[in-house]
Amino acid sequence: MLYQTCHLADLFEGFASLMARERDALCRMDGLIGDADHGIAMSQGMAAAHTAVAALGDVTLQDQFNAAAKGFLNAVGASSGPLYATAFLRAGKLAGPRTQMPLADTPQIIAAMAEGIAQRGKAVPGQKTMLDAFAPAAAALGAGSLRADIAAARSAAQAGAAATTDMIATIGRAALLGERSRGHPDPGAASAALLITAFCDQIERLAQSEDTP
Amino acid sequence: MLYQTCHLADLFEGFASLMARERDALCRMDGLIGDADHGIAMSQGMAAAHTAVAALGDVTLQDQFNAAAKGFLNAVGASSGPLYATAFLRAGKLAGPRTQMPLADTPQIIAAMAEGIAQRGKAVPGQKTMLDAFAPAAAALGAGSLRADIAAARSAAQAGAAATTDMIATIGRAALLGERSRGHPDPGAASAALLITAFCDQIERLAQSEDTP
Amino acid sequence: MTLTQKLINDGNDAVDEMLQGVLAAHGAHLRQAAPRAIVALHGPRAGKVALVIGGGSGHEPAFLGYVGRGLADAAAIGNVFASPPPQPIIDAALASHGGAGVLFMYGNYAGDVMNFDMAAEMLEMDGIEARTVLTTDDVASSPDRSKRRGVAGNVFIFKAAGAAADLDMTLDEVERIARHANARTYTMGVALSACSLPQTRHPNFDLPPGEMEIGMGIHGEPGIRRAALRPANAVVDEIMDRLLAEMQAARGDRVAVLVNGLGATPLMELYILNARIAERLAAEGLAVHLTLVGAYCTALEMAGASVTLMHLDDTLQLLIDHPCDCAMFRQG
Amino acid sequence: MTLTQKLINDGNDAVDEMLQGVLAAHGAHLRQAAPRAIVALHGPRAGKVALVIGGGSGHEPAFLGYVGRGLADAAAIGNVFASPPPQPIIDAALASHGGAGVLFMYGNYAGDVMNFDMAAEMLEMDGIEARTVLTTDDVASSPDRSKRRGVAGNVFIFKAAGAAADLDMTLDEVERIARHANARTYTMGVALSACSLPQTRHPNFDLPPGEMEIGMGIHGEPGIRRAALRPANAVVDEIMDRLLAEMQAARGDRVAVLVNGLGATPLMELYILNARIAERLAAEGLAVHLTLVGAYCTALEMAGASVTLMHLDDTLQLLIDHPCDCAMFRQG
Ligand SMILES: Nc1ncnc2c1ncn2[C@@H]1O[C@H](COP(=O)(O)OP(=O)(O)O)[C@@H](O)[C@H]1O
Ligand SMILES: Nc1ncnc2c1ncn2[C@@H]1O[C@H](COP(=O)(O)OP(=O)(O)O)[C@@H](O)[C@H]1O
Ligand SMILES: [Mg+2]
Ligand SMILES: [Mg+2]
Ligand SMILES: [Mg+2]
Ligand SMILES: [Mg+2]
Repeated sequence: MLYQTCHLADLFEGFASLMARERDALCRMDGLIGDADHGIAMSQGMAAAHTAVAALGDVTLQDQFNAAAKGFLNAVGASSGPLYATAFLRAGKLAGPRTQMPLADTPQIIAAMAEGIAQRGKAVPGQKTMLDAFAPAAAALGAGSLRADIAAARSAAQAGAAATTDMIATIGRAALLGERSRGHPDPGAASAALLITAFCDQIERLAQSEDTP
Repeated sequence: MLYQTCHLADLFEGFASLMARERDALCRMDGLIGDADHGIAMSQGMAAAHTAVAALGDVTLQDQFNAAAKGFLNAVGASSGPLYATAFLRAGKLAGPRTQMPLADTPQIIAAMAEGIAQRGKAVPGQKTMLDAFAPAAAALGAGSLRADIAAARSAAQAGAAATTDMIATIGRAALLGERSRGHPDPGAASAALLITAFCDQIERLAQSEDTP
Repeated sequence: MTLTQKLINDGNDAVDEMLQGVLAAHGAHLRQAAPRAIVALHGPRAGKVALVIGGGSGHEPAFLGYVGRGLADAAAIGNVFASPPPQPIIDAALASHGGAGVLFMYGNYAGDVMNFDMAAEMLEMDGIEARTVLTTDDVASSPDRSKRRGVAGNVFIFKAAGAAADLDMTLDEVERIARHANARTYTMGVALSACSLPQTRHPNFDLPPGEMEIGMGIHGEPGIRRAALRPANAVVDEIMDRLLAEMQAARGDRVAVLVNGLGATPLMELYILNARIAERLAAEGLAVHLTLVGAYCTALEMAGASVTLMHLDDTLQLLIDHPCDCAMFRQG
Repeated sequence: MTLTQKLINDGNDAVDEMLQGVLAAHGAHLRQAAPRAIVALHGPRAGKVALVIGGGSGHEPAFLGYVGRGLADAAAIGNVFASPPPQPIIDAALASHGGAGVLFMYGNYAGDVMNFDMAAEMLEMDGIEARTVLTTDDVASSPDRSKRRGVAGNVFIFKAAGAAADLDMTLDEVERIARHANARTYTMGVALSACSLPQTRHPNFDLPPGEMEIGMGIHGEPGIRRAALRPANAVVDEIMDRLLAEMQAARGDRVAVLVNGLGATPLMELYILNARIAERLAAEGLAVHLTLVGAYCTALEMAGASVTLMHLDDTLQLLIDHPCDCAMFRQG
């Protein structure tokens, strides 16, 4: 089974509608420790990424990721813009200039994104950021089968996002809150867990359809 | 029985505490058809009038009224300032440069004030103003005894103020509302009715204490 | 009962403390001739008509922010939403007149008329001639121009008269120009929230969420009607339809525009309004000579905005462009 | 759920429509070099360091109101409360650089740092040197100066750097002055209400009536603590105690003061604050060289205020007095 450009295009379409749906909830979350706009950044960013990807003709996976990066970044700015743009650029590098990649390799997209975010944000796990969803998900990979990897990454992302509630932010806008940042989940981790979940769900579906031809 | 400067000083003290008490209710009333400040104007004005009168030494009734006029006007401005200042000046002219006046003549103070207001405001009854309390009270005078006059003036002021609810304002700030001014009492008439009532109550008490020496 | 959140001390001291803060900030522009009379340091001069403006407080930067060289010479300061009494008006006139007469200009409100008229009578006894021009720019307040309220259009109208006085025109000329400026200035506003007097800290009217008051005055006086809050462009269209119908301008005519915030409405919203205003004016073939955007004539912390159009002619354009240097407003 | 009352159209269009309104009003000062890059008509010139500022929208008149001769040459405009992406920053730099280098100045926020840094890297590839000075004036935001947020003090800090650039100083000098100006500028604020993003129209935090947030950031970021709303003088005293302790000035030193409204707080309140600020400064023996009072750096329609002190020396005083002519700010 191969992961093709049509699958990646679908993924971005899904990201866009997911973030539109979660926009207000993410804004409320950001309001508690930040500036209440994370839902707007993510929904605008993913809408732009989706539009950019959908507008492409006959292209490679890397072209798609690059277009998504540029679309997201230019629509959003903010913190999320450079972070997701860099994540997508790294994912594009991993996918490479080809129109399809083995399904079994797709979990590494999560790892590539995690690296991009860590590098752009100069962040490490435990600082109460989106990296606390991406890094555990990346770390959960490589254990066994594709199915196991995907399941492990998904639950690690969700657990990681949940765990941010008890963290004190030490980077980003919320860092200045110190102790007052504790007790609230990080909105960037929450949106990241949603996106990783959607990605894992897609891979799982594709793997299933392979099993049952 | 004579109405003396100590009685007039008491009256202004009473006016001041009455308007302080009614401040917020009068503001709310003014909010519906005006600018929500009538209670503030009346409480500040009467407080200043009281202070000015209380500060006087050995003076005449006219001096007291003149001081009240000046104190009220300078503290307030607004519509109420010139209107009450003129009313007090007219009352002072009536009372004259003497330290006391016959109690039986005191109801004419209401008439003098009504004239002053009508002249300063270029107003006639029926326009939904404080004159709709003062003018009926003044018109009710002269029927018979002091007691009867006072009782008649008081109920005429109260009825007059109540009747403003059904009027359309044709002068002052509320005039621009047209039909929308109907259904709400005029705050200036309401405060006027309270003041006239307090004045009538005082005269009545003094008349009573004359009866029961 | 919830009290409106305000950064004040005792509400009764608000106006005087404000003046103290104004004088502390603007000692290079203003001086206090009397407790409630503020005079331009570089405004009044011998032989010049003195322009004295005034009105209630709570409209800042109106009125004291428009005192300065090239605009008003002095302002009389009232309590919040209350005309000043005659005394500060007299103080302002005495501190600024230069032997060429005094022009009183203020919004057309019953209280202001009574107090300024009393002041004018008293000044007459001192041999000082004080004339009066009322501003009546609020088109929503009455079909009868002479009964209308004066609102944000004050800024343009005062500006024109102040420039005329600064150009050493006679009292007759300044008065004529002031009337002319007023006659060609049109304002209409909408309120999105109430405001609260500092003493009561209680909203001066009820405006349910989702509604706006069209034609609201700058003291919270009810306007023409309540309506559901609509998108900015629809609000502008309603206002512009009315203003343009009143103004009766021909294609190619020039206007000055003031997009005024009532206190709590941020610049972002005012500029969004201006985007549509500019479109509407362009569609009419009208040339925009000057646009002011900001909180120029407020109603405490009321949310909302007004739009003013001044229908320029060569004289008014010259006067509007004439330099002025006030504590809160500069031009040229 | 009650939606915040706003005069806007589609919330997603708010920033672009605002820019349209700004350009319609200020065509004599500003031009649009790219959709989100605004450049001074009379600012940039050959051989002059280009000062490029920027940040999220919703802080108007910051940032675009400070673009003009003598102050910033260009501004990059982000979405509401969101750093602009690299592209408009690059557009602003390319449209304004005069061969003497570019100085980026903006508030110290993670998002802005990432976007401006990306822009600087890309400009470097085009052979354009862009340096960065972050503003960090919000004393309430961290004990560590380098981690602090940049808030209303921007006005003074940008002003000093813009004047240095206008005086044709080199990039090294302008950068040094910008750092110096930042190091001597101290701000602290309080919020009395939340604000709402145009897309959600939902308050970005809960502030129960009767309370205030001390040390609130200009995007509604929580501050130091919640407290009962106190009289203006007590609020000023808490702020001034902190600012004075940070500033460590000697008697006779000079300061510039900015009393800044966060959006919905009217001038009356700001001047009441200034009355007390002036008293406190006088008691410290400090001379007030300049006081600005108004909405200079806002958070949409948030109610509240901040106080900024710039600790002047001869250089900074000269630079603060240097003339500037921006669409929304003039000096000298
Ligand atoms: N340096 C960083 N590294 C990684 N993630 C970060 C960093 N700074 C912020 N974030 C993430 O960004 C999220 C905020 O995104 P968003 O609200 O869109 O931007 P902003 O803070 O500029 O408003 C935070 O919740 C956090 O997860
Ligand atoms: N021309 C007038 N003649 C008589 N009374 C008037 C006139 N104009 C206004 N009033 C009275 O003044 C009252 C308003 O007083 P106040 O609220 O103190 O003044 P303002 O309208 O200036 O705020 C009105 O309710 C009305 O009774
Ligand atoms: Mg955010
Ligand atoms: Mg009133
Ligand atoms: Mg009033
Ligand atoms: Mg943000």
